[in-house]
Amino acid sequence: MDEQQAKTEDIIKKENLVFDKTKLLTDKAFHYCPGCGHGVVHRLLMEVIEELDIQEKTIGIAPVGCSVLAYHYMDIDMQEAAHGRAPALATGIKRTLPEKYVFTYQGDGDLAAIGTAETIHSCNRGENITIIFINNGIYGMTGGQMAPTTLENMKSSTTPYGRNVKQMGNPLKITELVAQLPGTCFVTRQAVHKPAYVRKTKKAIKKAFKYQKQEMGLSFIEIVSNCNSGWKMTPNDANKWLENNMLPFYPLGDLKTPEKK
Amino acid sequence: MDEQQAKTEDIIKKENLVFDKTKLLTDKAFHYCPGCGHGVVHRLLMEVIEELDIQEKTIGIAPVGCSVLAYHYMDIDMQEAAHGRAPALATGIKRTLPEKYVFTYQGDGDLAAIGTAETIHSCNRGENITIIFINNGIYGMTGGQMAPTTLENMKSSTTPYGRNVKQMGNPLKITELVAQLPGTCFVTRQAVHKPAYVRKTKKAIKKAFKYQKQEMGLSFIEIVSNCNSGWKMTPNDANKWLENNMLPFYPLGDLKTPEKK
Amino acid sequence: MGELRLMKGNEAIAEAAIRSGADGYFGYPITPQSEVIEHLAAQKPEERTGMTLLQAESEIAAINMVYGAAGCGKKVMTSSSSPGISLKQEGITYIAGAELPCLILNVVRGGPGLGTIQPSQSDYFQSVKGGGHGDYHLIVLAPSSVQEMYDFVELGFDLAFKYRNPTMILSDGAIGQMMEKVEIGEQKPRLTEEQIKEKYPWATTGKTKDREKNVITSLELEPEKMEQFNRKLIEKYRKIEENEVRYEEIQCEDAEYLMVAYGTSARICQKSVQIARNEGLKVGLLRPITLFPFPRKRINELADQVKGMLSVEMSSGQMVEDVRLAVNGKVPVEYYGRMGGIVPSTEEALKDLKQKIIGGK
Amino acid sequence: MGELRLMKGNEAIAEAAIRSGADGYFGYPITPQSEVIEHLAAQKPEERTGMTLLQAESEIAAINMVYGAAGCGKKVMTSSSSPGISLKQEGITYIAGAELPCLILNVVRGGPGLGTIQPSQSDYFQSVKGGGHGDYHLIVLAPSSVQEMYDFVELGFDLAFKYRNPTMILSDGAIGQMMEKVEIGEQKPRLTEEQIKEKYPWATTGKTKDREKNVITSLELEPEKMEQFNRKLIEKYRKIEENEVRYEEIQCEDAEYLMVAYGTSARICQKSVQIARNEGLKVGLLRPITLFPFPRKRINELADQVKGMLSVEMSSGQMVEDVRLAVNGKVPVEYYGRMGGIVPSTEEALKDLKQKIIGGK
Amino acid sequence: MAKVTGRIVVDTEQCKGCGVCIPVCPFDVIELAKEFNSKGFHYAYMKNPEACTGCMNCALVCPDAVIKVYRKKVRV
Amino acid sequence: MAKVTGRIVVDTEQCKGCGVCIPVCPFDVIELAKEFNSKGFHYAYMKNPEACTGCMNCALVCPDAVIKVYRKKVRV
Amino acid sequence: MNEEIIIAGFGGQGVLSLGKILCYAGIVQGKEVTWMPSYGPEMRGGTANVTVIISDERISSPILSKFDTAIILNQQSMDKFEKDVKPGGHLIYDGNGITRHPERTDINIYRVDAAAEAARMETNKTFNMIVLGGFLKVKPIVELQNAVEGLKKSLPERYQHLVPVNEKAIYRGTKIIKKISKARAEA
Amino acid sequence: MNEEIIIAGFGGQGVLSLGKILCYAGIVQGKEVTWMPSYGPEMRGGTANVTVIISDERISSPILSKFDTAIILNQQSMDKFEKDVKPGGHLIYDGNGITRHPERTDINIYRVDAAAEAARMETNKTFNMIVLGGFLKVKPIVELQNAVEGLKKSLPERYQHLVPVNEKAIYRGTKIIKKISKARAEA
Ligand SMILES: Cc1ncc(C[n+]2csc(CCOP(=O)(O)OP(=O)(O)O)c2C)c(N)n1
Ligand SMILES: Cc1ncc(C[n+]2csc(CCOP(=O)(O)OP(=O)(O)O)c2C)c(N)n1
Ligand code: SF4
Ligand code: SF4
Ligand code: SF4
Ligand code: SF4
Ligand code: SF4
Ligand code: SF4
Ligand SMILES: [Mg+2]
Ligand SMILES: [Mg+2]
Repeated sequence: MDEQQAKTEDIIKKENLVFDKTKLLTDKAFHYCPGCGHGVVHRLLMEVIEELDIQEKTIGIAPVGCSVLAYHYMDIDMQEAAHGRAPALATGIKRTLPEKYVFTYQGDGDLAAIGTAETIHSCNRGENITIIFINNGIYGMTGGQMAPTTLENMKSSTTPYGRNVKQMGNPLKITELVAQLPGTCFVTRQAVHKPAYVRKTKKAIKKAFKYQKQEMGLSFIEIVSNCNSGWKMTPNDANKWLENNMLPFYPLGDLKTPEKK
Repeated sequence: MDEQQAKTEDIIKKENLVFDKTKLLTDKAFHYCPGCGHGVVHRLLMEVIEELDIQEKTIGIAPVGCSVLAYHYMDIDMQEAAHGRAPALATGIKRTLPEKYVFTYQGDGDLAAIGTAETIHSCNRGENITIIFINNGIYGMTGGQMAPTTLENMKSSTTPYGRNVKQMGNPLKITELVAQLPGTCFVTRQAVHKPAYVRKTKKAIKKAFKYQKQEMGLSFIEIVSNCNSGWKMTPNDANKWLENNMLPFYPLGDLKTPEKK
Repeated sequence: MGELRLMKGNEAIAEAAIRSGADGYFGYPITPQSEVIEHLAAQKPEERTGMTLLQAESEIAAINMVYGAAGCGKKVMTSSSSPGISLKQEGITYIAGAELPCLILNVVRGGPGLGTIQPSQSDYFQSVKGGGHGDYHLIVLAPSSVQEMYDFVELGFDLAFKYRNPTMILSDGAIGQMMEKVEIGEQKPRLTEEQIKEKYPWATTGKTKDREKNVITSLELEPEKMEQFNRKLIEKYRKIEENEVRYEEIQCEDAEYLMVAYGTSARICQKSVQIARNEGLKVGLLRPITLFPFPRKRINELADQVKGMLSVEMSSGQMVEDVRLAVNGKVPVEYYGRMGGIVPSTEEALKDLKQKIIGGK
Repeated sequence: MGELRLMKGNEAIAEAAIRSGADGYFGYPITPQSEVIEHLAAQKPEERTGMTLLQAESEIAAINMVYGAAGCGKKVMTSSSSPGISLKQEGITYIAGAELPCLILNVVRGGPGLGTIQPSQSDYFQSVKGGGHGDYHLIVLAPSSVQEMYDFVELGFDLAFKYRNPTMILSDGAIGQMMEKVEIGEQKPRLTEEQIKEKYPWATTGKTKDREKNVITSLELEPEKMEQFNRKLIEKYRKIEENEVRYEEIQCEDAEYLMVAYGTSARICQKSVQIARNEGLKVGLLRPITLFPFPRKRINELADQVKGMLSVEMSSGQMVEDVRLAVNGKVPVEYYGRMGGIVPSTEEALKDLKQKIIGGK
Repeated sequence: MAKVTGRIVVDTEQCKGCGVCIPVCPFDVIELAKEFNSKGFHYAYMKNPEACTGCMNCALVCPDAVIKVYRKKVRV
Repeated sequence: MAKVTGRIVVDTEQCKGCGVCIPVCPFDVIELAKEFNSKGFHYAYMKNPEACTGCMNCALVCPDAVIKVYRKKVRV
Repeated sequence: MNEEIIIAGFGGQGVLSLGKILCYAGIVQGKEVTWMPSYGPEMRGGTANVTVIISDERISSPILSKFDTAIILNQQSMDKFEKDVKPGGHLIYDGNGITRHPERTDINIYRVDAAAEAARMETNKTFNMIVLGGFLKVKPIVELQNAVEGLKKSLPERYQHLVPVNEKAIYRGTKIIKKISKARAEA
Repeated sequence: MNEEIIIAGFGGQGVLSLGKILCYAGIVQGKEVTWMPSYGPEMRGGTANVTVIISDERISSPILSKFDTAIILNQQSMDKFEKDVKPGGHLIYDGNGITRHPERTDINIYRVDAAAEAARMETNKTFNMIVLGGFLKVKPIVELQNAVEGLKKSLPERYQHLVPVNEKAIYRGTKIIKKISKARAEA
């Protein structure tokens, strides 16, 4: 045994473990593409639920999108919504089980295209739920078609020559819209491709669940993420592209907090 | 013949006629309740189309709502949309007939409840159409149920004890939302229960059609109106109530013009 | 005997929902059934029993709210009329696919499209064959009186929970708007969370340490498993067909000619049968109460007894196909119907029976 | 002979749309048919022919965009797969009620609910009986090859305009995803506004002085008029049933046993027939090409010739009802099917025929 | 000196007696009739025609577009 | 003086070789292996374990949660 | 006993509640009842009508094209329903606003000027109860006291104080109804 | 002639386009063809396969459970499809990454180490064309020159310059394929 190996073995001991996968993630390997941000958000969500010790009180809603199988990974009770309808399911659940924590997990196609009405109205009613919104600027699951959030000139399988805003409309900042509605209490935009962002995102998720407990209204957390498959880039290139192109258009930060509405 | 009658006869002559019903309204009597604002808006729309001389180039979309039979009264080609889908029809028409003038005429249930997604996305795409949006704070046609725009504490057949905002959500200012979208070029809120408002509304409608010709994007004209039947008031009381209750919450004026976006 | 009230069919539905201990109603107004939500709103169900009431932003939102709450083992329902029911089709097939119990009321009006708000039975196919995609069935109850509107709420919920399957009450504008005498039942308590957890261990009520997580879904990417699931559904529908067929027979014992009609049409035909009997004609009426499961077996038996059948419908002829499938060629099966919101008259239905079936023999 | 290409069924649809001179496509992505819109987007139809292409915010928006454009006499279409088609049901019945011509493609996947993305035929009832409310019918074409995917676009549009009725192409994931050799037709010009005005005087193209205003609607508040309208529709469907039935017969002349199957299932059964014939069994295949109108008459005739029929479907048994209705008890009609995205194999279909029909005799 | 004077003509059979023309008239010209029209409405009429200036206020707000307005300059 | 040192343990069979852990490591500890795992991915490993401080950056961004991080104070 | 009635007039004349009270009276007296209104957007300022059936037996069809009695409260309804009274049946109408009086000779025609009477009594809202009284005079299918019971049942708590004035109106109706003509046998 | 083939490997190995070029070659040679891929979200980083049929006659079922030839390019596919080769049929595989070699004795087994060869030729992208060449050597259902024609047809304009190197790969494939074992008659 060489010295380095010995040292390593000395460090890799239970008492020195500072980071491990949360127990609330199942053993099932994610089906996501290598480098996809969905996995990070899944983990953060489960970490928060573990830390708040609310597994027994939480019901999650999976969307139709790449994260359609989220319930395979999250060790909590979950329901699978029809495409875009997660906020309606969440409303039905929260209204009949007001003591539970209810969250939806939705993509940009799901939340900002087909589900626009459900998004706007659940936010407007101020349902006491948490919406986790993964904005990867594309329809990942169905093979990379344009999403409402696809940037100008960005290529996708339905805009192979780039999104022509005159023809296909503008990228939609739905988060800015819902921030305007009195029913939302906390609206924020985060990311997960850098460690600092990851830490902030986790804090935001935790806050959202706390506000839910306090019945303050709807918390809406947009997470700008990559879809390296859909974007046809390597994961690291995708994250760079995200930083340079998505974030200028979708700037990170809180749009609304209960403290300053 | 007494003197007064003689004088009257002297005045009531063709050459002295300063106001008459536009030819673009058919002879069919409106089915609306006495005092309902729909009739005024119908007239203004037809006056504008007559004055711009674009009858041959205009296609209108009627909603499902009290104005479902608008095509009985307007002497232009029209289509009847499914509830909430008028902007989708308009999109289909305008995209395949870009030279025509296309407008939708919609109530608050139609546009801001079931049709929310179509409203947001047609505005966001900046379809070159005109949306006329009659906000009477209620579902008139179906017998006075709560609309998204129903005011706090306002009574309706589904909120017989007044709209409880905690339970039923906040009145939705959809016009403020669409004003935020880059696809809209002209967003304004008007009324028709006083002569001065009527004049302004007509000007706004005319502007909208001009912008449409110039392909500047979507024009969105909200008209705050009464539903005296649904509100269970006399027409004049309804108009007073509108002035004192609706307008403070839905203030009149331009929210966005092409000049200052 | 319970309290007697004079109620509209739609009001009876609302009152029955509260009294059956329902946990929630989610709906969007549409004629001719808006009285359901209006009556509920007037009744303050939150105060009476703690039942949730929400006017949704659309029919689609409403059916998906039902999905969510039903997934938690809650007793919830929605109601609408034809165009709104068409919008709910995706949600309905999801609910059927996720095997959730719930109650859906369709107060049918004339179609297609915006059509008319007058009563009709032209949504029969949509209800019994499946208006949504995929192989599934609703349990479909067809009330023909206001009392049945009231009674079928509880029956519908019971069947829904028994089979984890959505139940539809297929009514029409006439029954929804009509007032009749209704015997009102006792107020049943709503289930507590503990009771729900015990009775419906599949419900998503929050994963406790003592069980695996619960998942409500209709997704299955592996075709082999999906097919297994489809077979499980078929097996369930077979059981329902075996155990839950309900119908009423009026003067069928000695009938030589049979009218088959449900809902409002059955009310009409009941009178036609009276008149026919007065004229000495041996006419009977079979009124299917469950449209799915359809009283196939009984109709097939009656085909051995009668000389012909007439399906009377407020449609262009939909149920008649199920009657024919049941009869399988044994005797002639004809159809008489009115459409567009028109209710056939007693006399014309009888006249048609005479022409097509009695005379034709 | 036109140019030969190797294409996916979905791509063939897109190419055929452009070449048929279509004016627009409105759709929302969904597996297994997203290649339709993707192929269109890659082809820049705006530049090739001026055809409009728009990815809508939802299936509901898409079908209503189709409504709007179709109301102007434009040749427009949409496509989706099962859940998306369920969402379109309200729009579809409005289009049928307003008597507008358009083309709707359903590349069916397994259901109910989210189900699976693999091929299925479980939307048969929805397509032919009417998944939306009210009495209406779509013209339903069932291609069984990529060439037919291509050809049925033009056929579908022609029928739609001939009868002012929506046409559905009922395909499935296998045919949509499969590549085969396709003979490509000539580019047809799009109609000019003048031509549209002449050919489709009902279209809302702007009211000129020389005609009354045109109104596209399905609303009629007076039941009497609504019923008249319903009767007009029925009359139209009758004409369609008279004139537009299409089917293919494979070795039916001397058949003693008949398989009935459409689309992908028919491809399977074709091979079963070959095998059976090799074994000396006189098996034939009737492949309905139009599902509405259904080849009822021909099947009824064949019932006089054969000893029994087997309906082979990728569903729990839907078309079999129409076969039984056509046969009306003359000979036994059985069903064999697979579900959940599984395509039955040639061998098992034949085995089932032997067990249920041939052996049973 | 020239003064502007006006008159309105109400289509009494089509008028629905909603009365919204009444408060907007600056000169209190209009009133609802005691009589019904055949639809059962008390229709509007000029109780005070001399005061009318033809300002069109009433016509602008009339929901049923049943008011015609005439205006003429008269010498005083 | 006490210094913090760390180690990571990658579940090499579950690692998808996406490489997003690499640029976020402040000390250039990680690299992708030449070898595949059974899923066909070049998994991550510590090419430079000594440099690791256990800062957890890599684990925070790892989409598949396959990195365990250990940290220990060591005397220098 | 099986009485099939149509009641028709303007919306706002209390047509629907007249029918409802009649049904309640029937229930009090142990009868079967159905009440089937016309419904729809044409109600918007238009006419309203309701078909009421009171019967000793289970009622089959609630929808009818011919009636034993028509209670008619405006001209439009007269135009629409006069022809639908069964030969030998009854037509009861309020003369207020009627420009064309009923002309059939094969039915019994009665007039009850309830509008004028209500105005005289300065209780306009009791108009429909006067009509009800008139009807029950002609067709005593339920007892007057049960009609009053029905009235009580149909009114919500907060309107119970209105019972006496309405009761008076019912009795008043029985007094003021006048026979106009009797069905001629040969008709 | 009726040849039923399954081609299976990782997504990204060019499985689908191999099948496509084979089909194009068939079309050039006047044959009927079908190409039926597996599809779905499991493609996400997973395996891909396609069923190809080349035939002289109209092709009935495009979906098969047994194959004349299986072309197998990774271990998962070996596990899945080895058993589905018809007795007496052919299995062709690339040994790269294969941990369990085929074991059946009733089929003909060939090995074409295309990955290694492509790496050697420094044209990794031609991997699948080497496999194609190998297949056509074993099963000359279309002529090599028609395979090259098929290749040309399947490439868009902007990739036509890649034809020569791919053509070379096809020919290379015919050279490096090796027979491993022959179906034993008794199997
Ligand atoms: C009603 C309906 N329409 C369309 C689809 C197809 N579909 C599945 S996921 C999806 C979009 C996924 O994009 P997004 O929501 O952004 O999620 P992502 O995959 O990017 O995480 C679509 C269009 C569907 N399943 N159901
Ligand atoms: C799909 C569908 N849902 C519901 C209805 C019933 N409905 C008709 S109009 C209407 C609302 C009308 O309100 P609004 O749009 O505000 O128009 P208004 O009558 O007030 O002018 C509703 C709910 C319908 N026709 N179709
Ligand atoms: S397709 Fe995009 S969003 Fe979906 S798993 Fe892959 S990278 Fe993630
Ligand atoms: S119900 Fe209201 S909106 Fe409708 S016509 Fe009457 S007043 Fe106008
Ligand atoms: S506003 Fe018009 S409808 Fe109303 S009372 Fe005046 S004239 Fe008559
Ligand atoms: S025109 Fe002016 S002054 Fe004359 S009646 Fe009308 S509002 Fe009064
Ligand atoms: S980020 Fe995770 S999955 Fe990706 S290479 Fe690093 S350890 Fe492997
Ligand atoms: S823990 Fe920090 S230092 Fe260690 S490998 Fe990970 S990122 Fe690098
Ligand atoms: Mg996305
Ligand atoms: Mg409104």
